[in-house]
Amino acid sequence: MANDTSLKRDRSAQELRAIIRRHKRWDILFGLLGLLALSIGILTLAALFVDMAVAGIPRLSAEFFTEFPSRRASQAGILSAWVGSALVMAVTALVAVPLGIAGAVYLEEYARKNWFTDVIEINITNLAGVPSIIYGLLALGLFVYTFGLGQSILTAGLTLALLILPIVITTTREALRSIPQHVREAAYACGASQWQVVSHHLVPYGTPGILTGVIIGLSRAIGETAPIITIGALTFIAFLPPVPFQGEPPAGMFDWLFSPFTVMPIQIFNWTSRPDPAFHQNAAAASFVLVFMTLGMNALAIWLRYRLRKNIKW
Amino acid sequence: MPSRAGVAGSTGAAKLAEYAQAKARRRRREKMIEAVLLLAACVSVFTTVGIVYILVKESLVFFAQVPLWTFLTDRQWTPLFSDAHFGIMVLMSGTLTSSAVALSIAIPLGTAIAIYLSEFAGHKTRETLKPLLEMLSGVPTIIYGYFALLFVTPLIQIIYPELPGFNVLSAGIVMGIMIIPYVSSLSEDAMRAVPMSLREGSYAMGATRYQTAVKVVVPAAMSGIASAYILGISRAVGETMILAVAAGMQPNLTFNPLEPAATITSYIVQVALGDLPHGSIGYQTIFAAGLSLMLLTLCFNLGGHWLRRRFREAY
Amino acid sequence: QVVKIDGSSTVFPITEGIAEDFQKAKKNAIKVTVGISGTGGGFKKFCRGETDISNASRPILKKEMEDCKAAGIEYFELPVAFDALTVVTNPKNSFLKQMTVEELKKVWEPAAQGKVTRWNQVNPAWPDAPIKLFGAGSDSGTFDYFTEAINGKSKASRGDYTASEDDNVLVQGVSQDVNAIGYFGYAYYAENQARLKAVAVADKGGKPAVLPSEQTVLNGSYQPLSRPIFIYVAVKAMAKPEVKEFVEYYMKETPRIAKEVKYVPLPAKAYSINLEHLAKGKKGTVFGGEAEVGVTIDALLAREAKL
Amino acid sequence: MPSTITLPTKPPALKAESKQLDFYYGEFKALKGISMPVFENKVTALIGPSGCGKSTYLRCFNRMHDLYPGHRYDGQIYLHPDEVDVLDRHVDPIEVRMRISMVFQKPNPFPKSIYENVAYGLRVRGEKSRSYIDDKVEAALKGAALWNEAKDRLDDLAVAMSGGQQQRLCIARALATDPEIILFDEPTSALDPIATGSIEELIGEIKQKVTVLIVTHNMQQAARVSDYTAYMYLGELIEFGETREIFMKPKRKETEDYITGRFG
Amino acid sequence: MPSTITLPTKPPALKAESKQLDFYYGEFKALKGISMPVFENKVTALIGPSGCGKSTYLRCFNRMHDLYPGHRYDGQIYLHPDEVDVLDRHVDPIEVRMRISMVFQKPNPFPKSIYENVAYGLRVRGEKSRSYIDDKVEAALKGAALWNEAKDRLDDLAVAMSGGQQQRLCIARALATDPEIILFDEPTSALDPIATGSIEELIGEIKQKVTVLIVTHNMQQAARVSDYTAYMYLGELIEFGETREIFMKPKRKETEDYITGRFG
Ligand SMILES: Nc1ncnc2c1ncn2[C@@H]1O[C@H](COP(=O)(O)OP(=O)(O)OP(=O)(O)O)[C@@H](O)[C@H]1O
Ligand SMILES: Nc1ncnc2c1ncn2[C@@H]1O[C@H](COP(=O)(O)OP(=O)(O)OP(=O)(O)O)[C@@H](O)[C@H]1O
Ligand SMILES: [Mg+2]
Ligand SMILES: [Mg+2]
Ligand SMILES: O=P([O-])([O-])[O-]
Repeated sequence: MANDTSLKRDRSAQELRAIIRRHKRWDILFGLLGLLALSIGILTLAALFVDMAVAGIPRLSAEFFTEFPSRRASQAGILSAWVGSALVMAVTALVAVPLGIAGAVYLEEYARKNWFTDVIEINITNLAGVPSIIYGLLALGLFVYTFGLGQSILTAGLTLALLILPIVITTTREALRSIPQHVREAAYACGASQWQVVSHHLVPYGTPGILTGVIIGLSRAIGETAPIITIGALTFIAFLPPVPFQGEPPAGMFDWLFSPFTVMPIQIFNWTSRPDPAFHQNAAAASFVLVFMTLGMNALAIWLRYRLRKNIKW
Repeated sequence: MPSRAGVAGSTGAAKLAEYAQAKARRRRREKMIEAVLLLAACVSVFTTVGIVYILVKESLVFFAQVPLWTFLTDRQWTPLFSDAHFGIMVLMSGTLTSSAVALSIAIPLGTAIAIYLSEFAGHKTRETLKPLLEMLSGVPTIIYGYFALLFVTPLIQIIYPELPGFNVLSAGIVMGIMIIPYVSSLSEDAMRAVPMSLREGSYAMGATRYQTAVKVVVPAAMSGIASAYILGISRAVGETMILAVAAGMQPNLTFNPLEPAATITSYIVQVALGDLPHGSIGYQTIFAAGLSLMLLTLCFNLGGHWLRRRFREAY
Repeated sequence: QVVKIDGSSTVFPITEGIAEDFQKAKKNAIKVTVGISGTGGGFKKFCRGETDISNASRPILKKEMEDCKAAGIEYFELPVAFDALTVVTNPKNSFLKQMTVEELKKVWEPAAQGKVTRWNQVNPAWPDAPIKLFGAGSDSGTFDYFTEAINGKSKASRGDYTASEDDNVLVQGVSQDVNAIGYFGYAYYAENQARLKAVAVADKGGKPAVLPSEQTVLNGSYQPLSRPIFIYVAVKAMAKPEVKEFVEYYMKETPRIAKEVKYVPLPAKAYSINLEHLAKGKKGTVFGGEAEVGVTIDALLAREAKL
Repeated sequence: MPSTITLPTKPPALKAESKQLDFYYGEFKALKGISMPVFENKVTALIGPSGCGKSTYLRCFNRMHDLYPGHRYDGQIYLHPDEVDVLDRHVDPIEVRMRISMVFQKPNPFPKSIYENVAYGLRVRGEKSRSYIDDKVEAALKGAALWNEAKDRLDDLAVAMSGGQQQRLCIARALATDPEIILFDEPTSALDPIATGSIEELIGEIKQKVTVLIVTHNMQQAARVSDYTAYMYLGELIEFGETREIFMKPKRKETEDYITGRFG
Repeated sequence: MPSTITLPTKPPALKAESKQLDFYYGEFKALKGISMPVFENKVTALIGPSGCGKSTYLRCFNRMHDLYPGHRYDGQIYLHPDEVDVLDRHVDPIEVRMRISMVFQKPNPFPKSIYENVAYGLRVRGEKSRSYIDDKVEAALKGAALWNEAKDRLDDLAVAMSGGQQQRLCIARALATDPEIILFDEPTSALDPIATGSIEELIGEIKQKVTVLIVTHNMQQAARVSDYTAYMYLGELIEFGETREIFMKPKRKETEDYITGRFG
């Protein structure tokens, strides 16, 4: 073999360069492939956006946001839909965020490794993959009928909260995991209790990641159609939920939670299924608004993450 | 604060007295907090129990009338026709075909993007493109449905005119594009998590970027990438509105993506929106179908869990 | 003060129109909500006492009557308009101008599944081209009615066609394919006349082929594909002044609204009979829990009068 | 190294002592029966080759190992004068950590303001009075020779400081709660020589008030800062004694080999 | 330290040399005009306090800094006998890395089998012949004194090995491609003394075939394994010379202070 070895060595200078060149071609090829794949995604997004913009922007006006739905396409607006979406999102966030963070903290910081935490873990990954429509079936049976919450903002908010809970938990765990162990050790060494470590350090430092997860979850929830259809959101509703503090303080406060409502995707769905093509334009405009809302939320997430990360270095 | 100063300066024994008092309170509080947190973690379990309970309860009524064997082997799905057939295989075929199309788009593209972003692109490119791409998963799926029907199908028909207006192919492609960020973001995170020292090791041997990415980084991140794939599969299998709008809702026992088909999810949403009297056997089919879907995703997820165990990151 | 309405998607446009105008007329003092959960879904809620009014594109069925009875819910049945199921093809289709019910049956009957796949199998005069089928989703009122009217049995249909709850999707499908045939509510045809062509339908017994239109529905010649649509009002709810007011408004304004949303309103007499029933407390259905086809306006009025 | 050697007239008071301390990382026995005294207001250095168990031993004193499952102690560490056994299952580790502070190898300030970093130990103890905390923070920063540099930027983020400053901040954080013992785990190994010098000086000063236990892989450092030195090897305590004894005339051959650099 | 000192009859051949090498991490100048020879088939040790630039200098030899944006070289590193300037923009870093291997501080085997780890360099070179690779892997494992332990488990995952074995595997990986120089960056600092000993022994053996450049923070190690030693401080080369010269009679005061442990 000694011969062979020296042989290989001999050819090195020139041949090696040729080999390197050949391998580098793969680099370029693969770089292009990646760019291509990326551009397919981005172009689709752009096509979607332009498509909706072209169809929808002419319909966008102040009235579009302040009018209730109507059988006349040119007078129909999305007031009840966007208010409904906003309120449902508020409930979703208020439920999913604390629950998700608490669950993630438990799993990441408290739970001992045993079959039970294993079950919770598998369960969460599994829930992340459960089709949203099945959450709708659950909500119908549980919230609407068993708890008697009706087809209310509360029901929808709770349903979507359950839907995004796995997302919030997973991203929060990720965020907690990325906090270096030495931070925990430093805090414990100061005599902090476990809860103090969690509440003084881990949650605050994990906030950028947690926020991202929450917003990704919310932007998924805001576009969900199927479960809301199943619990029976209304399609025509020409009034807004009661304003809190209107009635007697304790009683009137939460009336809005039990109010009937509609949301953006339902409005879009309804408009697209109308025979009159003028409604399809409305649907495009509403879709545009909805996508813009999600984009806005994502942009907010990026900005917040950037802002908050600046203050957290290890 | 003389008393405090006194404590601060006093001996350990005196301090201990103060600590002991606080200790009991602290212990109780810590225990309570842990219990609350545990409860929160269990919400997910309750959710699953709730889902399973509801699905099984209604499905039991269904299976009292339709034998399980028929359900699994019948080759037709016409539960609402007078001549009712309950062959879940038909819907399964639609679900699997559409998922296969979607995944054959999402997995290669998503992986390529992940590798590109993690190993080839600069920091700036990554930080701008990744969130942009993630927006793909934020677009409401119903919008994708119409996009598939009104944009993608006509586009494919230019190349292949025989393609029917409703088909699994374009729905699957759009679904695949929607799923790309699920695959790419999580895979990229997994690749980012591979320590720099491994990459340095590879580069130090004279490897190119491509070689480092494919031979070292990807294998090292395999468990994370596998989870990304599993999530992608779950999303594909559970996607509803795109298929309801663009795939034609035609219960065909076929694995040909060029034909229209119905999937489990599109069937459920169809019935949920429809005219069926509740409590009828037709209505219960959606729970039986939902249960099948749940079991299908469970299989994938358990498979994924096992895979992750197998390929635990070992760096 | 909220009037809660849910149910059929077919009836929705009319009820929505009424609700909109009613709220405006009342200066929003009375609130009205309208949902879509299908005729069946609507009855489910209705029979649980969750809604005041249920939209229905078919008469209430036995099962639903039992449910309502069990919950002690009584109701008024008020026909509000006629819908004409329309058979459509692609405008470029040159050979399909009219079809008989028998021909339609040949295309749509369960036995045709996988066998009748080319136009010349239905009628040798037609070309040897593939048939592309588009129809209502199998859990819609439209599907039930069409199968009953054409195939003679409710829910009896071939299964190998493109089904959708969303009729625009069907419009899209038919308008893209020269060899397509489909059926859905008249409104979708009326709004898309540029992209679709209606097929004249000849009823059994050698009757002449008739195109759907307001006239042919009103004079009863477009058969068997015209069908009445209804609202059901809970008796208990009628005790509430706002519901009463709303239903009265409904009966008064329907002719106008129905036309606007491309349905065929009933003759004025029908609405006055409805009001009379309400006033006299004539409860229940005239259909006995069975789906029927070919009920003309006259026949319907006659039955209602007898209640 | 001190040039004049003064023998102590009487032995210093005992602050803590470990008795037959074994420690296990799961199956692996990392410490083997370590018995060793820690004298009050003295600096005790732990030296030995990498992996010999110095850090493991140090971290027993404040029960840091409790944070990880599968870690197991066997033996006692008594804290004097009240003779609490730190490792006793019934002793709350939090209580132990309130009495024994720690400074780590890599400076690890919290990503909070300088002020909040130092005040943290007090906050954890439920301290609310702002003026009291102010005083303590100032005293601690002075004690860590950081007051002059930090007093005008107490609200700045701690992570914006240089490595040496960060480490002194960590010392201030440890000092702020008047601990009885401070544990140092290679506190200068991530620092440049100048920062190292200032930390060493600091240790010399704080031992007036607290007892210090320091791990170092730098024998010169041990010689410079400590009063007592323990030499460990493969989980065992090979030799313990006054620093100048250990460095001048070690009793054991292994110690000598290590100190003269023949191995390690 | 060697007890008998033999003066070299003639100076050894030059394998590489750096000329006026500056290096910048963005704005920060980490190396300041380093000029230094590296002799063929000798072990050259780089010592100096933490942060003085040892690793930075070492990583210039295989252009490792190219992986990170904002890192900049200024100056030359010539490789003899062909006098290629490693840092030349037109020289492909991959080619450089094929000639100069590296072993890192923390063992970093790939998550592959033992065999594939060692074969990696050959595969990267486009080597296909199985028998040739087999031979090379065996030779490299033997060269890294790992053959006996590994020969029956070549298909096992490398990460299942102990730290010391992993590091020897990394050395085998570096040896397998017959590099001209191997760079070691504190190769034993993550290992226990026994593993350290075997690595040191190994370095003594492989220098028969390759030139070795090693960074260590352990002066005893430098003294034990190296033929030449460079003492760096704050990015500058303070002194370079034969190891025993540096340790016995350093020319510069700074070197002496560091070596005798007066600081660092
Ligand atoms: N978490 C752990 N799990 C298992 N073994 C461990 C763990 N931490 C340390 N060890 C092992 O315990 C032994 C003692 O480790 P320790 O960190 O105490 O050494 P050390 O003397 O502090 O060394 P160094 O100078 O490198 O810090 C070593 O063999 C190490 O490999
Ligand atoms: N990526 C980087 N960016 C900016 N500065 C760096 C970077 N890496 C190292 N430095 C700085 O460059 C200087 C030299 O670092 P280097 O790692 O070469 O030191 P070293 O002598 O190897 O130290 P050690 O013994 O701790 O490894 C140090 O001041 C360090 O802070
Ligand atoms: Mg240590
Ligand atoms: Mg270094
Ligand atoms: O919604 P429908 O009951 O009219 O089909």
